[in-house]
Amino acid sequence: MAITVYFFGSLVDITGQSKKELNSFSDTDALNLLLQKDYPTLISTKYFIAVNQQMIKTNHELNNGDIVALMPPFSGG
Amino acid sequence: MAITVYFFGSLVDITGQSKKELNSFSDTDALNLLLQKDYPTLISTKYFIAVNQQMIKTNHELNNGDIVALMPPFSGG
Amino acid sequence: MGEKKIKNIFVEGAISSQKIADSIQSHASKTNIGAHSIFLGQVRADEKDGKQVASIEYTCYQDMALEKMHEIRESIFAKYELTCMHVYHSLGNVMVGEICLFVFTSSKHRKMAIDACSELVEAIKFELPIWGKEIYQDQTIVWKENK
Amino acid sequence: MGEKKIKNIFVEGAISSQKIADSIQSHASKTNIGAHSIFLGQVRADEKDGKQVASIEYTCYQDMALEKMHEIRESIFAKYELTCMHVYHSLGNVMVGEICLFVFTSSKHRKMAIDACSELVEAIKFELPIWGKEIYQDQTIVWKENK
Repeated sequence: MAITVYFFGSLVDITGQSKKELNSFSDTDALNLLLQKDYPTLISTKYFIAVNQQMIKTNHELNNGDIVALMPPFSGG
Repeated sequence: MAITVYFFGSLVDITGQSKKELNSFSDTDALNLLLQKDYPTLISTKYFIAVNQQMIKTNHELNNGDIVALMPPFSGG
Repeated sequence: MGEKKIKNIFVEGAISSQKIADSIQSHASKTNIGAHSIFLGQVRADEKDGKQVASIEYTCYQDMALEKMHEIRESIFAKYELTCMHVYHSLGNVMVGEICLFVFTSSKHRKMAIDACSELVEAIKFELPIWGKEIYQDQTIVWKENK
Repeated sequence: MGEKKIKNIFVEGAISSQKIADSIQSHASKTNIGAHSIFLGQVRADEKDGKQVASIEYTCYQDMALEKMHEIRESIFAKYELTCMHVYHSLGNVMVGEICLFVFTSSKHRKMAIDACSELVEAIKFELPIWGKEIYQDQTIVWKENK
């Protein structure tokens, strides 16, 4: 089992996809670096990261099967 | 033309009427005294007085044609 | 003098949910509105000495109430950036579970609509000469007093 | 764990005024309610560079949004004495003038209902992973950001 990455809001437009399966990563910083290399627009874009539906604020260890979500600022309502 | 006195809310129950025409009175204190004499329950009842739809807090001169309203605390809504 | 338009806020009996829906629907064409705030007063089955309220009968000093409501309306429009403001209050008998007060404010942004609605409700309760008589199931009565 | 009931708040497309009326009507039998507070979000025809918004398309991270909404609901019920609390949010396309958010709180007294409704609206706007994409009349898009 790999890491599942979900993209939301404007990030779907930037990455051209809403879901991506990736091989295992040690942590969210490593994952984030790869994504920013693949989609450079992400570097100048504001977004939050959640691991298994919990928002994280600092680097976070990843395990196989984890679900990572990249989320721009919310705009419901 | 005389003074018209309106009673509202519980004061209708106390005085048995919602409207009363009275001969001219010099001021609201004099009017109030007469009403409290006719309906002693008024003495122990909380109410406000309005003259021509304006709430008054102190004694107020009355002229023929004035409309006086006796109003217990409001309870709309 | 004589120029101002005094709106009637009073309706006979309960305010129906259909009236509320129609009022909301009628704002769909006002496309500068982003937020609506609504307050509804509903008649409660309060208990006293083991007896339950069956209905409230509302009376008012109509001329003074409408004049005062006009002043409140002007001051709320002066204080908040509102698109619309609607107030309806029942007169006569309103049964337990029925709606007796409908306050509806609309604005571009939520804060204005919410704050204006909340301030309107307080003003209506404490400044309008309206009286509610609670009628209990055994026909005894108690005059309400707002807190 | 596993015991809690996660309610779905999402509805496809706009929220109709009839749905709001039905929701109000269904509370007539709850005779301990004295006050309802309702907030409605309506899609605004904002302008940008001379173009007008035609609709907003909403998407969400549903699992996380419903889990978070469950937490918000619990904390609001813990903080305020409420009889009922209902929240509905649109997904998909909602046209200008249509309702996209419906928040409904009920309580014995007005203050609880009003304060809870207001706090819920803020929490929904800032804590739920929902995104609105403004679609302009010429089909260009702008992603919303809440303030």
